[in-house]
Amino acid sequence: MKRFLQILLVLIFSLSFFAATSAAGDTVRIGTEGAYPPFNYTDKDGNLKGFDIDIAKALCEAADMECTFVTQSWEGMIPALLAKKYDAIIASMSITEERKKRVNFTNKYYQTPARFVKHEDDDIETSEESLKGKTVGVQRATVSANFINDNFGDIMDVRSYATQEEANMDMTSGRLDLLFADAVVLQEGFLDTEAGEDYEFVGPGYTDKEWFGEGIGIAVRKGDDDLRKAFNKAIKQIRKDGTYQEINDKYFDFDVYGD
Amino acid sequence: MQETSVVLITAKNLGKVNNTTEHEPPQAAVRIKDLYKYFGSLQVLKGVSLTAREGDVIALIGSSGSGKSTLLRCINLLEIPTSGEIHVGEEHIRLVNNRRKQTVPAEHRQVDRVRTKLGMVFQHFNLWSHMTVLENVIEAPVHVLKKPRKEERQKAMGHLEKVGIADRAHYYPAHLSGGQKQRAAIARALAMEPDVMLFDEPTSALDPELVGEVLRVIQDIAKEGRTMIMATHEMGFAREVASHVIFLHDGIIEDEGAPEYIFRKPASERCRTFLSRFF
Amino acid sequence: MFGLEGYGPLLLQGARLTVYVGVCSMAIAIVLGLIGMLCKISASPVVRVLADLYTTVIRGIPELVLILLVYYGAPTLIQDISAMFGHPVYISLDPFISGVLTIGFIYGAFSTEVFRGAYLAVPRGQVEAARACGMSSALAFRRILLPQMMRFAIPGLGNVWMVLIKATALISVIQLPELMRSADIASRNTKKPFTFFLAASFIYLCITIISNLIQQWAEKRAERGIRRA
Amino acid sequence: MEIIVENIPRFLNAAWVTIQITAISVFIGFCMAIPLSVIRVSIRKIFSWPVYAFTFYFRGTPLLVQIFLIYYGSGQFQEQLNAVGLWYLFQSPWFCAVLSLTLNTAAYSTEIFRGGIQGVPSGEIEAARACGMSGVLLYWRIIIPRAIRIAWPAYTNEVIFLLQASSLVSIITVMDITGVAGEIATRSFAFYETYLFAAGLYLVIVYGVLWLFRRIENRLNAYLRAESA
Repeated sequence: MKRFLQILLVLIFSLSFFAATSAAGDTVRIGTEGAYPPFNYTDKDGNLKGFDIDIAKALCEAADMECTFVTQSWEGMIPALLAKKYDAIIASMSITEERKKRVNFTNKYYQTPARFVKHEDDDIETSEESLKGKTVGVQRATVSANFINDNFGDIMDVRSYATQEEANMDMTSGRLDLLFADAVVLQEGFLDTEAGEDYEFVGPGYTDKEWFGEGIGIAVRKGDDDLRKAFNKAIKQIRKDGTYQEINDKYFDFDVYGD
Repeated sequence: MQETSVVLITAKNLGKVNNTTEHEPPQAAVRIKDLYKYFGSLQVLKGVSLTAREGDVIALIGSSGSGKSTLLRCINLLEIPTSGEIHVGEEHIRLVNNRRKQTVPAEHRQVDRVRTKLGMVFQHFNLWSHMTVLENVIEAPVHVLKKPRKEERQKAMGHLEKVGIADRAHYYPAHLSGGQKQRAAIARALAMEPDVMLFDEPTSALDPELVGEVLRVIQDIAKEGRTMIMATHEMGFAREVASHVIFLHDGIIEDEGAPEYIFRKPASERCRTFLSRFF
Repeated sequence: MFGLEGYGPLLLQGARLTVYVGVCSMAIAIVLGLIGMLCKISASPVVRVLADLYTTVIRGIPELVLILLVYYGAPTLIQDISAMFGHPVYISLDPFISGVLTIGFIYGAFSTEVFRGAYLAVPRGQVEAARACGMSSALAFRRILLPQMMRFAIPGLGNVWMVLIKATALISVIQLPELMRSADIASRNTKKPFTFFLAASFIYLCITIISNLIQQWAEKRAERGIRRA
Repeated sequence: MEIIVENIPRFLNAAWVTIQITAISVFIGFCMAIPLSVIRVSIRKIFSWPVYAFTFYFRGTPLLVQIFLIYYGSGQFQEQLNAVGLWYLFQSPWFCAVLSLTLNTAAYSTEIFRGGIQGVPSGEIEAARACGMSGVLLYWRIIIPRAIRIAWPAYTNEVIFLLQASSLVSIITVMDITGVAGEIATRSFAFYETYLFAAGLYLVIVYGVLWLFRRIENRLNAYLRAESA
């Protein structure tokens, strides 16, 4: 019986270490979510697509690195990075103080404000009395969710979804009065689609540094400074040589980099 | 087979018969005619006829598998006979064939009504195990006959007194001995104030030392002049208490008559062989 | 079924992964169940208490919480503990491994009870007779007890499998592209959640029906074994 | 650790949501299961078949699929539901959660009570018939009370399962224990602390419910207890 236990323990540990070590190598593994259109999403063949993915590929090429992608649920993004499941996160992650305690970020590779979306027939303003009692959908563990919880959590009914797409789905089915998320995500992933054609932005774009940080960056483990520097250099390079513009134009008709 | 219309000449019944003849012939409480019962291809009853007049105590004897229980269970329609007639009191229980050619009662209400007039005591007691003895006794009067609970409780205590287990009224069946269980079951049957009591081998599931207490109770009830039909293996008891004895063999009434006749010099050879095992 | 706007193959792929995950978890559950049973009948009270703790605690916590705990919590826990000793160890569990381990671990507790029941159903004289022939306890377990136990355990294990295969749907919350997750992806992309979740539910139903048939067959086989013996 | 202490009020609120959702589903499910189980044992196939189909579907597919089917799936029929005025209900994740849990437990309980009904000793039913009981009266006074007592241990298990399964409603934004734990964990990165605390909370509730149901069982089974008089 003791032997049984030993075998089992060895089995469990070998499995977990196998998981940890199998992917280690010279290639750079990039973690992304794959459920955040248009920045990253999965098509019907299971392939990853989107702005983040194209940017990641361009960066890898510019930095002359071999890259592979690993998908990961949003909530586990940072823990999995720390656990060396991949080496960098390119998944539209905002650079925030909270996250900086755990990981390091590159410079931003784009920056967009967060905004509310409402149905065009609804008469909602972003004043406190107008928002009172309304339901708003956000994606769990995002800067937008933190912002809403901290600023409107006591007057609004906040519903947290695992993915932005589920929140969008519930908006069209009428369960939500408002959505709150990154403006581009809402524009491309919702308002520009058939499902979102009766909806519109309302109120200003929010960019408070306290919640939204300095834009969207690439997260790497603390100590991986070489990788961070390589990415920073690559971002500069693709900005300069027009690759960034090319990708930008493929997805957006405005400059997503911000100022 | 002939119908039982024999005058019953036991000392006990003598007075009664004389009594009733002064007015009109005693009413048939239960009358059965040409009863057949098949279980699939197995023929259990092959044309049985029987009449129980008011006050009769009929004992059904015969070896296991002779059809005693089935006959008894046909009377209150726990088994549906394949063919034949059943009269209980004034009522003729109507049977019809359904689409699958099975015999079924024409009217279920009638069956329920008739059953309230027939008190049944089972071999295995069949007390409702989730109710106390008292609850068992008042259950049917209160919920079937819609009688007031309070009155029934008092009456039930009377019945339990009679069967000698009033002190066990608030026990659950699981805590009673076999004899006490069967006496409780008898009280339950009495509570319906039935016209006829049916006993399906009431003592054969009991330990020998418990048989006596149950038989005494049944005997007391018989003395009250209640109509009873009882399948039994207790020959001494049948001889002493019954007014009429029917010997069943292989689904047929082989012999019948007053206990003196059956137990002294039965015409049927089979009956004699059967009885020789007991005496 | 296959006209699901091109997502049919994705669903079927998911179904394959579901069955694969189910079989792997079941294997772990059976091994853990046997170990758990041996612990429960062990002579050492400490071992017995540990085994009791395993079954009572695991059966009292929702599967979803355990899956989240293992997937998100275990790596950070190990990190923090190892950091206390000065050498932070980073491990990562991919959804497949942590899902299979968690489900296997949970249903190991249920199998333990199944095996314990089966153990109690085998007459004591059987093992005594084996020991009387000079068999070691390990040998008697392997040759006498285990084969007889399996007969009693099959129906119970069948039930564990039925619950387990449905529980694998929970692994979708940690992004393993099994059937449920595939249906989720398809329904989001097409905005037809009802269609795809209904389709997925019918695939689960098929798996259930087939499992049922296999269980009946296995039980019959086990019965036949008895008669032959 | 401070994170847990800070959030204890939120956790207690969430525990109340978990208990509330489970209790309501168990209650309605029980009320549905009793008549359904009676229909299920009906000889007439026209009546028993739909019930069988219902229990087969809800027992054969994962609860997660059922929840998604009802919550996201209903969105696909928003207009039709709106037309009959039901959308108001389906709009609420709380309602969808309770609806799916109710249907799920009703299906499992129906089969459990069916087993109970079939386990009522035939002699007791005969005795009732011999007293002239039939139909509703026979079921209401004799068969169902007995069947519930027979099925109670199995039913207790079902309630415990449902309590744990209620953790799935967190996936459709209901803030039960698992939902709150998820939110606190992802924001603070204190994964194992929060999930372990949530697991502990479930353990307490599960064994509390178990204790309650054992007491009810003792009450119901008074007729089997040794007499202390």
